[in-house]
Amino acid sequence: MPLEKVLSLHVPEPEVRPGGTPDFSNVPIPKAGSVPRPEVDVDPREIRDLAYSIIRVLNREGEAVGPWAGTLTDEELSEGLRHMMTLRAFDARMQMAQRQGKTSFYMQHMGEEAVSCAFRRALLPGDMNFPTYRQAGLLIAGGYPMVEMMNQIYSNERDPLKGRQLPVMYASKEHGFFSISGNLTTQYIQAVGWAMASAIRNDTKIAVGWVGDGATAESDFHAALVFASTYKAPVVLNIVNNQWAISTFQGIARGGSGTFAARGLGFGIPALRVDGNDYLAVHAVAKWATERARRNLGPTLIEHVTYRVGAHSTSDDPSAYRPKEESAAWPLGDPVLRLKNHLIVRGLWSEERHKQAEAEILDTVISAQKEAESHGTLHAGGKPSARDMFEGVYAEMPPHLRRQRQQAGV
Amino acid sequence: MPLEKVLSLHVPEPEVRPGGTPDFSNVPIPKAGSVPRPEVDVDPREIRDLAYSIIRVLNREGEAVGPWAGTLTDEELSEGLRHMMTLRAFDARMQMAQRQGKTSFYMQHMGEEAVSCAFRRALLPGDMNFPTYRQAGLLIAGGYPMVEMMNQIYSNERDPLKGRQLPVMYASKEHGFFSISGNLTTQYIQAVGWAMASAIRNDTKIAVGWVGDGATAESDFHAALVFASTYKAPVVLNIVNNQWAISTFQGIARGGSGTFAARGLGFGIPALRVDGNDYLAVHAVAKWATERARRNLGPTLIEHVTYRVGAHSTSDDPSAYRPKEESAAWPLGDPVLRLKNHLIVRGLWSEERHKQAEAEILDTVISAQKEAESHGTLHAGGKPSARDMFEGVYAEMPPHLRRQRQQAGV
Amino acid sequence: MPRKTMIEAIRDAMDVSMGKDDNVVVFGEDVGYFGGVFRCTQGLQQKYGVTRCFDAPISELGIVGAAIGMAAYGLRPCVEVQFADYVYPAYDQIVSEAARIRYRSNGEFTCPMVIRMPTGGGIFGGQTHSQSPEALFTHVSGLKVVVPSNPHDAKGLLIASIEDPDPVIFLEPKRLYNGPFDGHHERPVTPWSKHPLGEVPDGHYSTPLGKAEIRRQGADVTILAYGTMVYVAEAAAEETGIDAEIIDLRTLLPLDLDAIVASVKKTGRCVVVHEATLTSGFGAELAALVQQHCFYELEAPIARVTGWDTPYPHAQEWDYFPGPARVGQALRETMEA
Amino acid sequence: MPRKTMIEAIRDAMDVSMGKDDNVVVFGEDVGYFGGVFRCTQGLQQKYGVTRCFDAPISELGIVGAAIGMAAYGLRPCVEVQFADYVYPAYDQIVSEAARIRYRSNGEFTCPMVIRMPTGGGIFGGQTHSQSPEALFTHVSGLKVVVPSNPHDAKGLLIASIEDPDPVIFLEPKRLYNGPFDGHHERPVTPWSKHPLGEVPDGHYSTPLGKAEIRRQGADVTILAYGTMVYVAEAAAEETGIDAEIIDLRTLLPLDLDAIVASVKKTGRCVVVHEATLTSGFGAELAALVQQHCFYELEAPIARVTGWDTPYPHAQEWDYFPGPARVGQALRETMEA
Ligand SMILES: Cc1ncc(C[n+]2csc(CCOP(=O)(O)OP(=O)(O)O)c2C)c(N)n1
Ligand SMILES: Cc1ncc(C[n+]2csc(CCOP(=O)(O)OP(=O)(O)O)c2C)c(N)n1
Ligand SMILES: [Mg+2]
Ligand SMILES: [Mg+2]
Repeated sequence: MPLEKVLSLHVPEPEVRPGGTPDFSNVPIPKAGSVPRPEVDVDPREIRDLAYSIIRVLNREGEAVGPWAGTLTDEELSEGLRHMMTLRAFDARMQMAQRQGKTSFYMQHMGEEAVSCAFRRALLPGDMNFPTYRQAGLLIAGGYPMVEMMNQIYSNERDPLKGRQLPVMYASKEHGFFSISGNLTTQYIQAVGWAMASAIRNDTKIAVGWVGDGATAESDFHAALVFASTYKAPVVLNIVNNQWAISTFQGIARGGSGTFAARGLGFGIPALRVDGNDYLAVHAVAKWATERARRNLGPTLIEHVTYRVGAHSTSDDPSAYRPKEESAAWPLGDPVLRLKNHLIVRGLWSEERHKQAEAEILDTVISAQKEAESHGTLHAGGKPSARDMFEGVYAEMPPHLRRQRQQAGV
Repeated sequence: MPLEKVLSLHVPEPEVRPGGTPDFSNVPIPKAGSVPRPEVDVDPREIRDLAYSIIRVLNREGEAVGPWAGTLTDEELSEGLRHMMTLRAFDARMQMAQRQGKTSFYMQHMGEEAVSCAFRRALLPGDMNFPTYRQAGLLIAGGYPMVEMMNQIYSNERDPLKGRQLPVMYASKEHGFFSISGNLTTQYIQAVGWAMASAIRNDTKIAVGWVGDGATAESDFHAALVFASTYKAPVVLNIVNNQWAISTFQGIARGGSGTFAARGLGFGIPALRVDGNDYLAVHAVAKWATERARRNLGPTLIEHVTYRVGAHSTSDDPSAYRPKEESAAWPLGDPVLRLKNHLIVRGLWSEERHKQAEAEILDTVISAQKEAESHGTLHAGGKPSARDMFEGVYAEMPPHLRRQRQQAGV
Repeated sequence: MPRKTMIEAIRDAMDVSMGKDDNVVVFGEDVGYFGGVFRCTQGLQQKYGVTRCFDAPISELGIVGAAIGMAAYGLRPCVEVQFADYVYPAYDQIVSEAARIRYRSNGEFTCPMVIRMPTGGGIFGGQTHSQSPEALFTHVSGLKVVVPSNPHDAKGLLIASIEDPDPVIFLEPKRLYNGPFDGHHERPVTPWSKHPLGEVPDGHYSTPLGKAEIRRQGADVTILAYGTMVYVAEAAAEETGIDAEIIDLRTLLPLDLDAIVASVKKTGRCVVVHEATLTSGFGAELAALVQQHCFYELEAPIARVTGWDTPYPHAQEWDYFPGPARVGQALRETMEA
Repeated sequence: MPRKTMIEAIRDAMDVSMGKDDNVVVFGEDVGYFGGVFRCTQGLQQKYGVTRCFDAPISELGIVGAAIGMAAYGLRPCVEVQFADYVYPAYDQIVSEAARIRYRSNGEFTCPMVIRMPTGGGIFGGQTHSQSPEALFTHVSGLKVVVPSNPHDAKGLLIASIEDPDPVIFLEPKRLYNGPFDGHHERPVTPWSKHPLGEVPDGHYSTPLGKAEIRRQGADVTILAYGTMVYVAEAAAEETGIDAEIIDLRTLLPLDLDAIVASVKKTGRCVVVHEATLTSGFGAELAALVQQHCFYELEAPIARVTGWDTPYPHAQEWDYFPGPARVGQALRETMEA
């Protein structure tokens, strides 16, 4: 044992930093259609390799191939494309609104639209998501009114959350969208608890947890996997690996394990990796996992492999920590383009229809924005009252808060 | 998808409860010597199966067999037996002392002596353990004075911890034994941090973390694995699976994963399972893992498969939640007996020598106890002062504490 | 009326609540088959089944986090943290989540849940079985904080907490589980079976949150106490012969300020007592409120008798615990001031 | 003398400390290559290498827990929690471990470390980028709690904290990073480059922990403040024309009680201000101490002006923030009382 050898600390570094040339050649991308589709009641031990592969349906030619293909109708597919285009247009407008000072903060989805939009299609009324700030596609694809979202973003007089919450921290019970927390990962174990409750009441509803690659390092992630594994909770636990935390690349959270999906193996939880920029693949995997949950077969962990094209938030500038060209080099392409091409290849869509759809969608978004802005923006027009600030801390306002409200003269 | 099917909650239950007949036939026990010994620089991905097996050296006949045998000299082996016998005698006397009201609380190691006693042999001066309350073998086998341990247990005037800590919460920098916390698992990530520090300073010392099966559910466990995996910290992370938390069997913490060792796989950390009642096997695995750490190859996770023969603590009565006969049915036997038989088979030991050793050891323990008790016990004789209570909160006593000490009139 | 220990009363409260409402579930470390290390949940699993009362992994974060999800679903979880000293791993879920879900979602989601924990010292439990962390919760808007001092209140307050629409931190003074301990550790404790407050009505009743109770009428000085310190205060009043009015706060958040102010305006003097450490303890808030609302009636500075600002020691337990002697001393000083 | 922003001064303190002592290491979320979301560690990785300043996984528990292990080894970690609002996952490691290791091991092991966190509101950060949790640390024996209010002190206090043998919670009022914000959000803030306290000596110097500083001499009333509220207090004094003595506490634990008592005995009146919520905020401890030590000199009740007892709202930020108008109002009432 060579004792004289001294130790040294290993600090993971991304392949490239600003100035360097992006290179994802080290990211192994299996051919579309190459990963088998097991039965949903498979023994988790038999599918460990799925945690190290990537399930893909759309190939380079834009065709849907392999055992995971064919879970969506033509109508559903073109609607899916509209959802993603809508989310992208929505993001663009709200980014701009923030730059114009109409609100304090915004977080967009550029490049990740397929993940939440496609997953939403596998859910049923009554199911509950425990999302992060980057799954607004669950609302868009679920038909939640865009105006409501904007009212929240603007903290205006119609804000369903009364101006109490940071922009994009939506909450809607009816739309199966749990109140977003600014504290990372807390929702993950809550999703498991909600699913346990559904099982305790012999209900049929399932829960869906969401977390980012960086946030898997938080403790709540462990609690979620422990409880899900022990009580076989009917929950789908999603990890959206968009390659970056804020300035921190995924290697810092992932460490020596090949993938984030692999985290599930130590708990006997089936773990699947999916091409997160492939609308069809995300939906197919979501269907598989939600069916497992509904059939009381227990939890599933899904790693969505995607890329955060934009800044982390409007407070962030990625050019400080990664090459501008990196997103262009990302090997899994753009989810909107890929679905668009698939529909064109299938003869269900065309460049003209696309332009037309883009225009229509922009109109809808803009008119929603106009309506929202007619109710005020963060610093102008109608706003929630100071009274609203004192309400809702408890079901009934206790004496000390009533005293304080009086003191505030509202 | 049969939607009418309703969900139900799965709550793991042990095979038997009081009244039932213990049955460990479902616990697969590989033959001694059957598990291969990889090189310490092996690619973790190639040894995943070691997380689902059990490394064993001593066979039924008491012979040391297989690739993991032969890491200890004859002298070391008989010394090891003495260590375990000493720990067992020490426990017996302190249990009795607690029943006699000489202290408030005690925790014994019955059945688990091999784990900490054998592991200690693989460590070098300067290495640091971050133990739980059930690794006193690290001190006994490390030559820490029993009298000091007893002074702490009695909270007497010579208590090295000045009466501030609950019995058995020892601390000794010189003996590489970090201050035990009453809060489970906090030490696990601290061990990783200590190891990172050693690596940062290009030192040669390594850290060793300890946790019980039940406590792996705590958040700190996750943090430890994340940091160890990311920074390739020179640390050995031990899980002592003695089958029980307090009244809770290991299935509640382990859930759907086959083993606790498997938790390491999701982090790319080599994970080994070892027969925790086999002194030779524990030492061999400890050597393997510590060498990996010293060669800067990173962390290792070890699950020690053993059984908690006694009560959780002097506040606990196991007959309320598990059959009395369960420990007798435990398939891995008694660590002291097994090493004793091995030495006898090897012609290095005999029943006579054993009786004689037992007597000698009992004498040493009793005389240490006499000396300790001459310095007081919890409710009688010399005790730490009330002044000691105010000291050491900070390096320098701040004004408010000085005021309070004066108020207390001490 | 039947007499019960505080443990039996607490168990009874959960039993009654589980019988009344299928949405009430109970879980925590060792609470299922075994019935809890203090036996507070004994028999509930047998009676209501393993899906209504079960053992949890050793993760306070997980226990509280899962309970929050269950509450959002519509259940009313009543979870146990084995000792208040072990609540910190769950602190983020309590402070950032449970306490704020109603507010941040404007009522779309709520968090009706109870977190029970044994609190306080006096059992030679050392620094990890003796803490009184109530002030770490009274600073958190959105929580309610309850500390019963006897079996009757324990049952009524726990039922009220389980039925409350918001998250409640329910601290059970473990030294009171079997009898009204007054700090005289050298004497045997009279069991609850011999104490009037050990009388616990059968069936459902609830004791309102936010209402204090006067345990001893008095004219000279007001003692603000809760939990074990109520009996220490009684002993100190007896032994000093000072005619103290002793208020058992019962709920710290929301606080029954009216009862406090009325009493101090009457007596003109105030002593605040608790086991927790002094600095930023709940006594600080009480003193700040009393001086604000009773400034012109106060004839002496408000005194605080508390645990010292050190971790809770093992051997020096009785030097640390604010017993009758220290409280009596403060009463005398306050009367002479 | 060179003028620096508070960010530059904090960076300078770490730079000087790392240059002076190889045992000082800096890590946290986004603090390595990027230099921190507020840029406080910018350039340190380039200067001292990736093993002295590096990015950590998003685990506050892991960051603090690992730092405790490093401190036990002999390093002096100075870690960053990205926002004070995110410290709760690390709360157990701070309260149960860092704060007690010296005590429980009788000095066998110690925990010299600093946990830096941006604190306070005023940036429309909503409930998870605006909190002021200082009182959750002042209740914990074994910790020190520091809140600088200007670049000069920030550097001196951070160097003193890094050199301190015990764990220090170092709260950086983020609204002061670029200038002395006085609560007048409608006006531009004067940058530190135009403020005398923006003068930061080069190289090594340290500002002692536990010592308050009088920011404004006055005869009528004492204002106890720290962090951003120091400038709000100054504005309120200006605008009301009340001759207030403003004490910048700088260190909350241990507290400079002598300075406080001396001032209140002189003025006979006291107003306590902080951004944190009222109930069990640090103002409660200050009020409790002042009434105890200055009872016979006090001519009016001690007033507390603080954030309201609600989560920190987004849109209503300026209704929530205790600005000059509210502080001025309290000053007038205290003078008239
Ligand atoms: C407990 C906690 N710590 C830190 C933060 C600050 N923070 C907000 S988002 C973020 C990065 C999260 O990255 P990831 O999980 O990959 O999600 P993504 O933004 O990429 O979708 C950080 C560090 C926080 N919000 N909560
Ligand atoms: C944070 C925390 N939660 C709960 C406890 C109470 N407790 C002490 S030991 C124990 C069981 C631990 O079981 P295990 O980890 O298997 O260790 P073993 O006692 O079997 O060696 C529990 C629940 C604690 N000490 N700390
Ligand atoms: Mg990410
Ligand atoms: Mg165990």
